[in-house]
Amino acid sequence: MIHWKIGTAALLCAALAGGSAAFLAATPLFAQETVKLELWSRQDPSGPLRPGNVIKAAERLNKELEAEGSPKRVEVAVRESPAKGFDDDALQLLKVFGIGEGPDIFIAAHEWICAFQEDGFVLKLDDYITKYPQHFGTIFPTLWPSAKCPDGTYAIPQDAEARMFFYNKKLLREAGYDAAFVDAMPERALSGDLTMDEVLEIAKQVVDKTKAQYGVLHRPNKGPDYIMVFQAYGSDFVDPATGKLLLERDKLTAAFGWFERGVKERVIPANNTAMEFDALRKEFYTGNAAFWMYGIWDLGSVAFPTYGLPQDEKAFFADWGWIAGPAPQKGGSPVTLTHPIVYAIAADTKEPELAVRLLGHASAADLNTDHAVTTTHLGIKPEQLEDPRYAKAWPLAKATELLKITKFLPNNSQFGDLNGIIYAAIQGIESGRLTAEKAADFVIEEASSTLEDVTVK
Amino acid sequence: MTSIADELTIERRGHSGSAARRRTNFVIFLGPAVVLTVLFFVVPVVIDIAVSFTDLSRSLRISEFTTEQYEKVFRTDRRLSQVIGLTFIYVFGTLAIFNVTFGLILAVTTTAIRNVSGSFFRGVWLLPRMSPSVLYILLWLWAVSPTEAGLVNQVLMQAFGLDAPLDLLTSAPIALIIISNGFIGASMGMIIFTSAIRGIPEHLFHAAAVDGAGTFAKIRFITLPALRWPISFVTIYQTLSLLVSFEYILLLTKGGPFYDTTVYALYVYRRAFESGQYGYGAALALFLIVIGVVVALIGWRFFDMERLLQRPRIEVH
Amino acid sequence: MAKIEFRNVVKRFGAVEVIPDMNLVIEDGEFVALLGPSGCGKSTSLFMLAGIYLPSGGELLFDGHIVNEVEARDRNVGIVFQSYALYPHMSVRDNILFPLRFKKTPRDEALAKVKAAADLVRVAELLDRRPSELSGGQQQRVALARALVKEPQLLLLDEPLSNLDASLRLSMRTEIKSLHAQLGVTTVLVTHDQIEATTMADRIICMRAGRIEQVGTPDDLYLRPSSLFVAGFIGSPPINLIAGEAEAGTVTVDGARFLVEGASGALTVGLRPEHLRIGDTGFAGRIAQIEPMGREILYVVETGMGAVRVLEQGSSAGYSTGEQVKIGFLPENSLVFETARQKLIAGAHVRAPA
Amino acid sequence: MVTQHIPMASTAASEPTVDWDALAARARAVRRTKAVVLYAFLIAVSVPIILPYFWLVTIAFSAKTGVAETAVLWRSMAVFVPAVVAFWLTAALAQSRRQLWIGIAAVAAIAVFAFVLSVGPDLHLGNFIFLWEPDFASVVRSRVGEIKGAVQFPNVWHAFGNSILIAGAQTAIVVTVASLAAYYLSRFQFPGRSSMLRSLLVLHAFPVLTLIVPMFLMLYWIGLLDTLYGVILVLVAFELPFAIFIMKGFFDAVPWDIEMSALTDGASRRQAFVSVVLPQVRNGILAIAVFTFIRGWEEYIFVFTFLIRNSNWTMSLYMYWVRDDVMGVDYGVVSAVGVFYLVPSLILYMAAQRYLMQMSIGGVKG
Repeated sequence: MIHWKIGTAALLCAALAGGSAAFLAATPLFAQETVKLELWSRQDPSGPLRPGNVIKAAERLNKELEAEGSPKRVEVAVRESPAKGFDDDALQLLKVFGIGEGPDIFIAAHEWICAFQEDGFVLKLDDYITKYPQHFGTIFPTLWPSAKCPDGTYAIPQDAEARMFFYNKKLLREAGYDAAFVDAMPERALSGDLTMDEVLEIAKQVVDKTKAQYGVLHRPNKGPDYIMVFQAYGSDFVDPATGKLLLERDKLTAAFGWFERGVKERVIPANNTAMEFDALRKEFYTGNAAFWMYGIWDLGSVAFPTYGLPQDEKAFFADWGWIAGPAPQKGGSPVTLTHPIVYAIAADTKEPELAVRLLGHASAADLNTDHAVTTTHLGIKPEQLEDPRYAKAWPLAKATELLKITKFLPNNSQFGDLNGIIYAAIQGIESGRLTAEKAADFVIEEASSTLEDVTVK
Repeated sequence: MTSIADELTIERRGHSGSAARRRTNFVIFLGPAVVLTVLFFVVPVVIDIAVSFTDLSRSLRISEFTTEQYEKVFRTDRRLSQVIGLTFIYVFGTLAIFNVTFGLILAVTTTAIRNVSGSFFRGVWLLPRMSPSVLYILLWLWAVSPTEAGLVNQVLMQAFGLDAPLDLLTSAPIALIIISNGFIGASMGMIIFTSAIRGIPEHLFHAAAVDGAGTFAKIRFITLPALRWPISFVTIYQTLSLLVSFEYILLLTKGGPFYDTTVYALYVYRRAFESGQYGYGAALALFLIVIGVVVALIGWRFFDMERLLQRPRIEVH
Repeated sequence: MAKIEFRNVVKRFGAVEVIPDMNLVIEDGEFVALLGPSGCGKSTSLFMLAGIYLPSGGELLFDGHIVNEVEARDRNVGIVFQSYALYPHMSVRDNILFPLRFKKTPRDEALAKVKAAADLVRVAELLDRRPSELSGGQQQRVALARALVKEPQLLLLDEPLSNLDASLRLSMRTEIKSLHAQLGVTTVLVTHDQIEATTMADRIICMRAGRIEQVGTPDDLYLRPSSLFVAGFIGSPPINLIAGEAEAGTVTVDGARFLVEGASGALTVGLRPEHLRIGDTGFAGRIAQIEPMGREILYVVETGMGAVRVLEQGSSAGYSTGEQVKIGFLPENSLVFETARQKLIAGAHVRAPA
Repeated sequence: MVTQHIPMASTAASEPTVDWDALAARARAVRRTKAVVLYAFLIAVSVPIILPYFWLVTIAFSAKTGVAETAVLWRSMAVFVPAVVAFWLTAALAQSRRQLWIGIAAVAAIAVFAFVLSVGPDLHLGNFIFLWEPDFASVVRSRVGEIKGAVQFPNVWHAFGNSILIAGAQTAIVVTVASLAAYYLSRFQFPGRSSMLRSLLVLHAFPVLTLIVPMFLMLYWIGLLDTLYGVILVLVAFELPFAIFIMKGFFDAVPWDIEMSALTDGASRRQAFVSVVLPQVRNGILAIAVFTFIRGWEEYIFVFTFLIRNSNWTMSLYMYWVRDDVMGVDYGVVSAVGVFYLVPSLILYMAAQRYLMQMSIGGVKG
């Protein structure tokens, strides 16, 4: 509270100082100047309030500016890009920046931020972040690494989530596992007692002993979830010493081996990557699959509204549940992945200060909670946990537990490309075109020939 | 005596007038086409050549001029041989099965039945060409969906008693891209062959019938010889189309599973757009342009396209 | 060779009835001509004989067997089309050889037959050419050779001479006729040219709007046309037709009068130009126009009943334009038709008033 | 005159007697088999094409959120297929025009009745909500719906208008420019005529889709990036070679006499082109207009790459977006958008179908 007051006082002083300076400079006091800030946003129904909150923030900032007596007013113009995914969007935006047509502010997936940083398109934020503690001071410290490149912070985390293995308790019970075992799985996963192969084993039991057709399903396109498996098997993809991409053949082979075994045991369908996203969900939520490797927001956006899963916490956990990515072997560490989306500011924006303040308001706890509860994403500030709406959205609170062990995708400018290669390799394994060893070879070969500075071990 | 000189000047004046008209006609008639084509077609190729000697990155920055891209094409890219092989299968498979053969079959069969029914079936086969690509491929995706809800699986499982749903996208991706492109490609051949068959004088068929030719003999001795030229045209034209286009494959399989349906043109696209290696993409594209131009010129010579040019029978401009 | 018979044959194209009811017998070895204006159904009849069109009703018989549905290739007919329909991508030899291909004739024998057929129509030296390199007359001969090489039992000619120039037409007429005499094959000629029909055919079938108007020898059609249509169609220059009302043995036509025997009521009198003579007797008129035609001269005479054509022998005109003349004729050369039914009244004659 | 030995006259007599009845029977059988085989073949190959489209329409009018009802498809097929067969039989058996209309009316009435009875209750227009509710995603997906205006779908009519604009402008330009160029190539002698035609074919060998980056740069340099004009001009250049080829074929087929008589009547060649030759190639113009329009209407990759803001969205992007799966696919709405997207193409195509069939690559016969 005191903190807050000091901040306000400082602001007021600054405003007064600014105001008198303007007056002294003989500029007409009330001549308003509209600062137009362009916001680049991917047309994305999974997070419509990412740009939406910035627009709302403009109102707040303008009130604040008015209070300060500043003649400036901010107007946000959204440029929505039709790109299909965050990777396509980033590539498109890089081109647009390349021809000097970039926006002032943009929304990106965090792992791309260093690609912008490398070409000098994005503004370094460390100083601003310390300058505006009222906006950024309480953001979970765990989230900041996702916004960092080797030499500093270049973005502001906009949200977080958790990726996990959802599972169908009913099917597991039908397959002969007792209720206690089934209910204890999340605990065991978190403690490192449940292993990746045990998941395959359980899934196999389900496929063999019940009517369910599938054991483990995962997304059918390039994305972050399956990276969890690689992280479980120890691949972090970046050499912590140099920040360069790092590929370790053994660890890759081990992770690919898990997929290979899954397919061989007929637990992961060979055509997983050929299926429609919605078909996969349908299989899982209608009880035809044991596990579904995806993210927490799927509950709010699909499971509840479309497939009518019980929205009541107790009722939900009676038949459904989720576990963190298990450890590779007993006693190992479990994993979960979060994939924050970030706000960033263009290096060449004319009003960096205003842009920062705008994003500061957009990161306000109440606005972020709007985003969080409507799309089932995790919040970025502890304040949000106290919001009754947030508390009511129990999946969020529950999933926040996983943040303790969460990992990120590496913030390497080439990771997006590498991820594409890894996805191709998974497709190769599942469709029977590659073995685990070959897949590792493929990834290493492709990455070394098309990417730069790849360390191979 | 002076009249000869007069005539000469008149003639000369006439010539210079006609030369001016010739130039104006050239500009009026060909000008717009030439300008548009050069600007939006030839210039990009020139830019592409320039780009292929740079390391143009995903942010469109150039830091150096280099021949590294070509070294990559010829030395380090191990995917390429597989991709070229697949392209060959795809182009010739689609061409041989659908664009020419099936187009021909459709043209022959639909002209052999009553005209109303014939145009109905031709209409059906034009439908894929008339549908927007995004929609057409969406229908394909729904049709071959590997679950029981997929249309193909519904039919196979309910009508033919198949046990488990088929997954054609994984098990037969090449066949799938050939068929989905072929459904569209066949209609172009069908249209051109139909109009060519209709151009054959009816008396030739009558004469052949009286001379003892059966259905197949009529096709062999009357229809096919008359279609030689359209068949040549469709073959060469569609070879080029198939070689350089990939939109349907991109939308249907994205080149997957793995690299199984990544034809050369799509490979260029994947390289350039999935990983932002524009310099490398340009070098690969240039390679494709060279192949395409060579194929076009060979086709020109082989099918004697020069015959397309009749000498104009009016000489004035 | 074959005897051909149409029994109540009907042909419809969709809702259009082209031939309502056709009955005709063509004797074995005969040369008949189907004559009529374009669109009268003569080519349709020919194509039914060839097996290109199927009759919609009735029966078509070859030698007493119904062949309605027999395929063209099984009928053993030869046909020459108006456009000749030579196969453009084949040499003359291959064109003539084509029908033998399907008869499975051994190669040597087939080539010998081609040679013979080519000799027959005198195109032997053209065998290696393409149809596009031939003149119209040559193409016509090749088409004839192709039709004959298979030794057809029936030869069909669809306006075979219409694309030739006048002199060639004359010589081809003779040649085709002599070929027929030589081969004795039943031949059906379709033509709209009455001279072609009368000079070549043994019998002429005159058709109109899908119906047979008259069947007979050229003489029959010329001298005893059964209807106004036939009378008007046969003969060149065309017959003079004068309509009038007969009452008490007298036909009154605008101002002029004829005496009539054996008919009454509304009548049309037909007088062929070549049967009229300019002289001292007959009905009066004034010469309006003179058209020299070589051996004959055609006078168009303005009379009380309109313009009358008179054909006089001789190469120089004995009269001049504007001259007042009288036109006479022999009563037995006059034809009298019933206007209402357009039919000839047999035995009726008219006589010019003295 | 003709005195050669004629073999045919002599051998003809020795010909074996012909069994005419057997021949007729065989001909009948052959004819029937041929018709049956032809129709069976054409029906068999056409069903795989018709069925998915039929499915699309069925889903668009029947599916409830997220779940495609396949039963409706099969039930409506059970009505549709016999109806088509009945129409066919009516058309084949009708003796007169009156009978035909009565027959068709009867079949249609029965079909409609059966249709209403079997699937009527399942049909609804709810999936077409996107036409009047721009924020339909919020409505369809209740969770997001708590905050209105959250989903940023552009208005479908806006995308529709953009697509019409692109396709229409492109068609107008291509038809004009291609007609001019094709006429000149077909009818004028000029140095480089042959190489000009050859380069048309060579242009077709350029992989346009892989030249996107150079095109992107070029459009930027001339200031047409992120404008509809840029996309239109690129599409025009892309379509021109084909259109010129086709139009040249049509011009080749125009008789020279017509043009010669126009010249002798005092027209210049330009006037002759406009007033005499152009009307002769009307079918060609219609054919390339339809193909070009469809090409512009469906364009996806160029608009995706060159149009950066969604104020420039076209139907293809809209369609692609609606079927995006981040929030779960609603098959009903996707199908409805698909039907909406397909209708203009279909109307155009129905209107022009008979002209399309006259497309030939002229110049030479045989």
